[in-house]
Amino acid sequence: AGCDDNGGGQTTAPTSTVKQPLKIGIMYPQTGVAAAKGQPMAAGVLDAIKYINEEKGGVLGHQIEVISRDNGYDAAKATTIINEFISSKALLFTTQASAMMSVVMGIANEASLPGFTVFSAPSITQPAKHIYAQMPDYGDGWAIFADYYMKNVWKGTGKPKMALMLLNNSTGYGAKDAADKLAATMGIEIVAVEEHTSTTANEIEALTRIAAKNPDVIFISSTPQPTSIIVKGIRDIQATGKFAGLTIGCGHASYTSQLVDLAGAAKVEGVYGVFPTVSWGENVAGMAKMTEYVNKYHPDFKNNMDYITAWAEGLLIAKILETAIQNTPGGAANLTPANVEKYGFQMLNYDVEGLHGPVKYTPGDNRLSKGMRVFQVKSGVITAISNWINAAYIDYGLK
Amino acid sequence: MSGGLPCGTRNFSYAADMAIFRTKTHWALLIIGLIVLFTAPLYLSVYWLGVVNLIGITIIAATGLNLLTGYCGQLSVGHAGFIAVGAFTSAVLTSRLELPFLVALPAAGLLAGGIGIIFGVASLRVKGFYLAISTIAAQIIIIWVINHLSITGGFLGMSVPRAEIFGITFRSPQSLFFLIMIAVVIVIFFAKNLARTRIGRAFVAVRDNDLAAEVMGINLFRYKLIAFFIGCFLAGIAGSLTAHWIGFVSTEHFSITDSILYVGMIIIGGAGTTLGPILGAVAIRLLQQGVTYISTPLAGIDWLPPGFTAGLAPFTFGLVIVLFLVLEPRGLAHRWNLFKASYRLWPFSY
Amino acid sequence: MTGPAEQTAVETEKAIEKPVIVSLKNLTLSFGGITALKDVSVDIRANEILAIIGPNGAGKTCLLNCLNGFYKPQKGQILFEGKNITRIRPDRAAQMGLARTFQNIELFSGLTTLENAMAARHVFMKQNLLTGGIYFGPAHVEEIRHRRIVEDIIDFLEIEAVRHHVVATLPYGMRKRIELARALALEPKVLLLDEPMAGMNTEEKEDIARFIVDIFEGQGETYPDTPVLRDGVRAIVLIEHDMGVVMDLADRIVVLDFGRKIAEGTPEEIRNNPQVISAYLGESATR
Amino acid sequence: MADLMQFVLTGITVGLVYSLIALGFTFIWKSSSVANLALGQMVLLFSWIAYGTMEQAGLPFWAGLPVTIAAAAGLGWVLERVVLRPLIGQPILSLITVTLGVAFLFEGLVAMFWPISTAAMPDFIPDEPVQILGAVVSQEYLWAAGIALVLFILVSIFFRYHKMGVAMRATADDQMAVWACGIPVTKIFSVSWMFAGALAAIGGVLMSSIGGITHGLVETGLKSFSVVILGGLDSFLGAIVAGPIIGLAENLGGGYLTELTWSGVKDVIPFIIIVIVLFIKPYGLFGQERIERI
Amino acid sequence: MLKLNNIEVAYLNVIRVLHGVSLSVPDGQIVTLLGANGAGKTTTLKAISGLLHVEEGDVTDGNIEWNGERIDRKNAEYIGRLGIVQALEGRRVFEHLTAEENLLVGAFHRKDRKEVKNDLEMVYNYFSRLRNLRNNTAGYLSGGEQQMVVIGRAMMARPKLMMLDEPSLGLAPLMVDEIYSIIRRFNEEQQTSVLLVEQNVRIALSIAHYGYVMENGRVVLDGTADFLKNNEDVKEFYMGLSAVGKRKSYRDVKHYKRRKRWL
Ligand SMILES: Nc1ncnc2c1ncn2[C@@H]1O[C@H](COP(=O)(O)OP(=O)(O)OP(=O)(O)O)[C@@H](O)[C@H]1O
Ligand SMILES: Nc1ncnc2c1ncn2[C@@H]1O[C@H](COP(=O)(O)OP(=O)(O)OP(=O)(O)O)[C@@H](O)[C@H]1O
Ligand SMILES: [Mg+2]
Ligand SMILES: [Mg+2]
Repeated sequence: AGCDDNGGGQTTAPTSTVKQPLKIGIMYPQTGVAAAKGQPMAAGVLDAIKYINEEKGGVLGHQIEVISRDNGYDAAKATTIINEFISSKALLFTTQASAMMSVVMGIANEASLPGFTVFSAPSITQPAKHIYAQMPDYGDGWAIFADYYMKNVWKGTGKPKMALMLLNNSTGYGAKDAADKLAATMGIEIVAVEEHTSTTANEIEALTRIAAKNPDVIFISSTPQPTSIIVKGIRDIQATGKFAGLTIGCGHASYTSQLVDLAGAAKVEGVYGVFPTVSWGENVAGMAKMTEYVNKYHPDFKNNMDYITAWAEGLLIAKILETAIQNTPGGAANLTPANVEKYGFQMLNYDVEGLHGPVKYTPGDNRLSKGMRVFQVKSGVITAISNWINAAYIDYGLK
Repeated sequence: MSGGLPCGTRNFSYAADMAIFRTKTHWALLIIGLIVLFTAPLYLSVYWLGVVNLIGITIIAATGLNLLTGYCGQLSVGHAGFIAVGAFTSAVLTSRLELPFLVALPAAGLLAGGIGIIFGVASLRVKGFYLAISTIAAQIIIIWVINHLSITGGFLGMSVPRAEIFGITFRSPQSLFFLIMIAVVIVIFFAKNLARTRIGRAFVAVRDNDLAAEVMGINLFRYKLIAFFIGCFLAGIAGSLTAHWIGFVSTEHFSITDSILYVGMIIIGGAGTTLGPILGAVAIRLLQQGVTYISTPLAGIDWLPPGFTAGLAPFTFGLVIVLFLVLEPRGLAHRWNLFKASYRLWPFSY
Repeated sequence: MTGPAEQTAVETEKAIEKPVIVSLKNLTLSFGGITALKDVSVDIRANEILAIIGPNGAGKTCLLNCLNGFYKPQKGQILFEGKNITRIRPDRAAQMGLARTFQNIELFSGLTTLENAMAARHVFMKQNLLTGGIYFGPAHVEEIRHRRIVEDIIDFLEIEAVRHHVVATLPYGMRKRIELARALALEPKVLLLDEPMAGMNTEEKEDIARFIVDIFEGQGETYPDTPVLRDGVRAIVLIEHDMGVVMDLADRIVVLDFGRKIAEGTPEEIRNNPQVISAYLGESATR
Repeated sequence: MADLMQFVLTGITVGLVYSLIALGFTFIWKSSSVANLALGQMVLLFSWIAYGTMEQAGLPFWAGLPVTIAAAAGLGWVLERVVLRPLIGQPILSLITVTLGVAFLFEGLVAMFWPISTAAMPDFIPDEPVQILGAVVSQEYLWAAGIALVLFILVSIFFRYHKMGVAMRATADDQMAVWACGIPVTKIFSVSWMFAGALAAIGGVLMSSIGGITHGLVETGLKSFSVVILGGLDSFLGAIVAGPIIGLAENLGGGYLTELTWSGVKDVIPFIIIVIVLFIKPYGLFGQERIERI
Repeated sequence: MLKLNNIEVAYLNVIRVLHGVSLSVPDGQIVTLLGANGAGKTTTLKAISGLLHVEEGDVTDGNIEWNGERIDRKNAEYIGRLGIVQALEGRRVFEHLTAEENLLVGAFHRKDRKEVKNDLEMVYNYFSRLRNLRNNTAGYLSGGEQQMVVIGRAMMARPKLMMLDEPSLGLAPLMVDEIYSIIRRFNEEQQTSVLLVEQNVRIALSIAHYGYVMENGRVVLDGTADFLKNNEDVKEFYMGLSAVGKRKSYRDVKHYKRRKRWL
């Protein structure tokens, strides 16, 4: 006989409401290699749920009961955690990134437990099963940038030549998959594909080879640190007269204020990038509450972009549960994972208080929000230069 | 390898002198131990069962590394790479070629062992820390190759079907528990016997004094390769079990840190003893659990710096390893033997 | 191993001329600039204890190292029972019947006395990964059979008391004996001893001397199941700096100096050879 | 041709940065035969300490650097005192593993005190790249390479001629015999860890002025292991020569082989080279061979 | 003047090795310590030099005095600076250093650079063979040459008391003579006291002024060298001489032993 509180996590204590609590599972890498991302995210989502439970009285009067576990970015741990979610009858679960979701989604799909991951790769939502993506993936990021570039930046004649600088994991290669699929039809010629590690210290060599191909645009799908190295490298080479008139675009994994810090404002000036959430301080409906909470509970994460995504995730969870209760025949009493998916996820229609692209389910497409905006660094500040652009569904033919 | 005999026990034949379990108490303890182990699903929660499964797989891999590093003295810091070979072999065979698990499991071991032999060839001339680095090279090269093969799913990894033997599908944590534990018992039995017979003695001879071993008729190269083969074979088996236990493989899960951790395990447990890798695997995995356990509630404490919990895991981890080694540099198994010795001599302790 | 028929053959050999078992011809060995051996020829004959003496650094150990393949001489030839073994691998040499002890103790320090000797039985065993790992069955039978022989050797060398002790912690003299046990476990045809008595007092030297003589002569039916003890070894090569031991035990002595052979002959001849006196013995030894 | 020049220049300068870190490894190895696997983490921690003194506490560079180096040396001293000294004379594997423990410990400290995980080092080297024969290299690399060479000369002289250096080499050979000469082995260990800490701090500051302070510094530590292996564990000359060789192999190999193989080949080439070189020269290019006598 | 008063030594707090050893080494004299393997000779030397602490051993009772100062609680470094050095048994050279560097390590504590140069010259004068080998890697020297390096290294410290542990081990007879004559010369010329541990009793007593015989951690016999040389027990058990003064043959030993065992 199992007992629930054995995995070493905390469960938020149910308050004195008579209505049964809604149990959900959340796993974040609060320790381990991805802790730097997992910590603000865990803070964000738990703060949002605290807000819902305490200030809004829960979801239609039901408290959300969170089983929050630290997966340490470790496959074995994630496996035990998903089994625990299933055996403790969670209604839905979420993870932070595709790596951990890939590990657990086989078991979750077998158990028909719906869930979503914040950052995702196409292999998670294609083919569509019980797993969803909160936001567009790295392929979508490329597609949105390419589309914007063709429409607004590219002024030359013929096909623009594009080079790809990819991180050697699913983040980097997500962009390549989309480019493989769409570049030809969009009228872009991919002239070079280069791979780097997350810890690279120098990419002059790859850039030198790219320079020989005279690209018009370079797309970097990576994280801030390598991206800063690459951008600095590009600037160095430009000093020799190569790379004249080059446009630089970045995927959303790297396009944060950290990039500006690391590379130096002068070097990233003019660099384009895409991003799926709003920034701190933007005038949207949800900003005030979120700012209040972050100041109160996690002032260190003020200005952290991952906190925003995760706060939005908390709102989204509440909305899914609310939608499910409203639409399930028999209401809350009949909530099962299957019903949450059928009546919660698939009937969802929500603007996430403006914090990121609006969410609406389209049959066969398990991405919840599909939009990103394009930004550019102007006088050292990352500035939005477009509205939400929705990425079309790209069929990668995965089975 | 003289086992622990209570005071006053004597052996009257070589066969009896060589047995592992020599007294009725030994046998009783063994049987009780096995019963406690195999009824674990009855009293352990799903979560802890998962932890036990993980410990089981870790023991298999650590036992392999112990044969290679602990017994034969060939320091390998690329063990996770060989585990990856096993995991991906099994994944590819069962999911792409749809071969049965019972074919994929040994095949995973054999391929990992085979690749182990290739890198083991380096050990012909290279020793000690030099060898350690060339095994790191092995890991890096292996992972790079797997990442760029299309059959393995590249950077995305691939999902793995459930293990199936004679129509039984191992899906639930409970059924996987039995699969893994049976493998663990077989592997420990095998390793113990290997260690106390011809090949094990040759391993230790190579470790303790390779020059003398060679002059005493032991073919160094052959035995180093055997050690690489068997060490990596067990890594492959552990990899295959991991793949079918998790249901998904990705190169991200086989990092240098893991390789390093395996070395840490056998040292903390006690290299060159059968018990060492078992104690080491249990200690390290439980420590990981413990750290997770305390860090989650600590994350709720607002006045701690936000990085506190993230740092706590590696910090505690490092601290424990350092303390272990400073206090017991020869490993837990050594401490256990001292304990046994005092029990054996009891009540005459001198 | 050796049947009764062969045993009588050994006996008759003793009676008549002593045939050559190992013959080293014109060996030259150098390391970079240092020439350790220069054109050295030595014959090792059946039924003799051959002593090799010479100043430090004369190349005595190098000679043994060449003999069992640890060093590869640049020039020259080594014949063992007629076969050319000049650049043989050390482990092959051991399998052919050349076992030795070492100048500085070279035991397998993590193994017990028993296991050290059993490790040397390795060459006679047939277990593989599978049978060894399964143990019950052929491996078990084999282990017991070899254990008997090793126990005989342990009994003979009077080291029963430390049978199960890990050798690293044992006293010096004891470890020297265990080295001897390990060499015997290889059932050598020719036993090579490199300074077996260095660092011992007279009493301990006497013990070792007794073992050497007993090994050489064979113990007959005291150890019927252990051929190497029953029949003895065919020849012993002894490197030693204690002239008392050398003069008493050796049948023949070869003297090396600066990598060259400077003399060869019976103890009596060597004792009075002026070249040997000036290069090696010094005045005090002749007193 | 211009490309070749670029690959060569980048290879050599980047390689010298690896050498810089590798010197710290060799220092410890030569004085105590301890393989310091915590090297990368030391570099990381000391970089953060530099960040703490210069960016967070606001010290100017000329004051911040000495403070950092002093702190690093102090930490090296503590490390030797608390962790390594109790293990003198224990099996070598235990010594290696304890440095692994230290590695985890340092990573934990970094995560606790600097949870931001990446940061930029304050600028103290001019930004403009330098052009040499049509190839371009940023000044940060030139500085790092130059300092690596200077440090190399200093430590080589120290070990060859200074009596402390000679005693350190003796200690690596036989601690017991050094004790018997009445030489304080413990002091030798303390001093060498303090030096190693200082070297790691200098390396860290230079490295992170190039690519920011990130976990990547740990990986560079890993790469410097391949440098010391290639050069020979106990040879400073080896470290200083092997670094550029690895750098060149990466850049030339990446430059001309990527088209023929898979991308990312640049990152495995050093390791392929190591395996091959070790096969031909098991003790690296300049390493001392083990004295094998029986 | 070194004095050991009734010292007891235990390793790891449990293994008692010395049970009350007393001896003294007067200034400028050569004193030899004889005894079977495992008698505790090396342990006695380590107790004096402070190396015992490194091996988890301790002087549990009694005391050691050097010119009236108690040194049994002091560490090896301090004792080394007092001028007491020990040459370990088994030719422990620093293998990867050259012969000359080995010698210089011996002079680590000395500040007088000029004098060190002179002493180097002195050592090369004693061991003329080393002069040519000064730049050779010590690990490749022959056994005798390594022994010279070890003794030379001890001399380089300009010790007041030099403790030598089995300097004749594994040396050729001629070399033994040579090294011993050098030890005697050094003792006479530099007035350095020498504490000498030996298995080769004949040669040790030939240069020593005084000797102690140890057995199982106790001193069982002591006296002047001449006294010991003529002692019947010493002759019989340590020099292998029979009552008549002639050496028994090692071949005969066998039968003698056998008989002894059956009786
Ligand atoms: N591996 C080696 N590399 C270089 N030189 C060596 C090597 N082995 C031996 N030598 C040299 O060869 C010579 C002969 O050495 P060897 O060990 O045979 O002497 P030995 O006669 O056994 O002397 P001892 O009585 O001192 O043992 C010595 O000068 C020694 O330095
Ligand atoms: N570090 C140690 N730990 C435990 N026991 C030890 C240690 N060192 C020596 N002994 C034991 O102390 C006893 C005396 O050893 P010691 O080395 O002093 O003898 P010795 O007279 O020098 O002998 P030898 O002639 O063999 O050198 C031996 O029984 C030995 O086993
Ligand atoms: Mg020799
Ligand atoms: Mg001694």
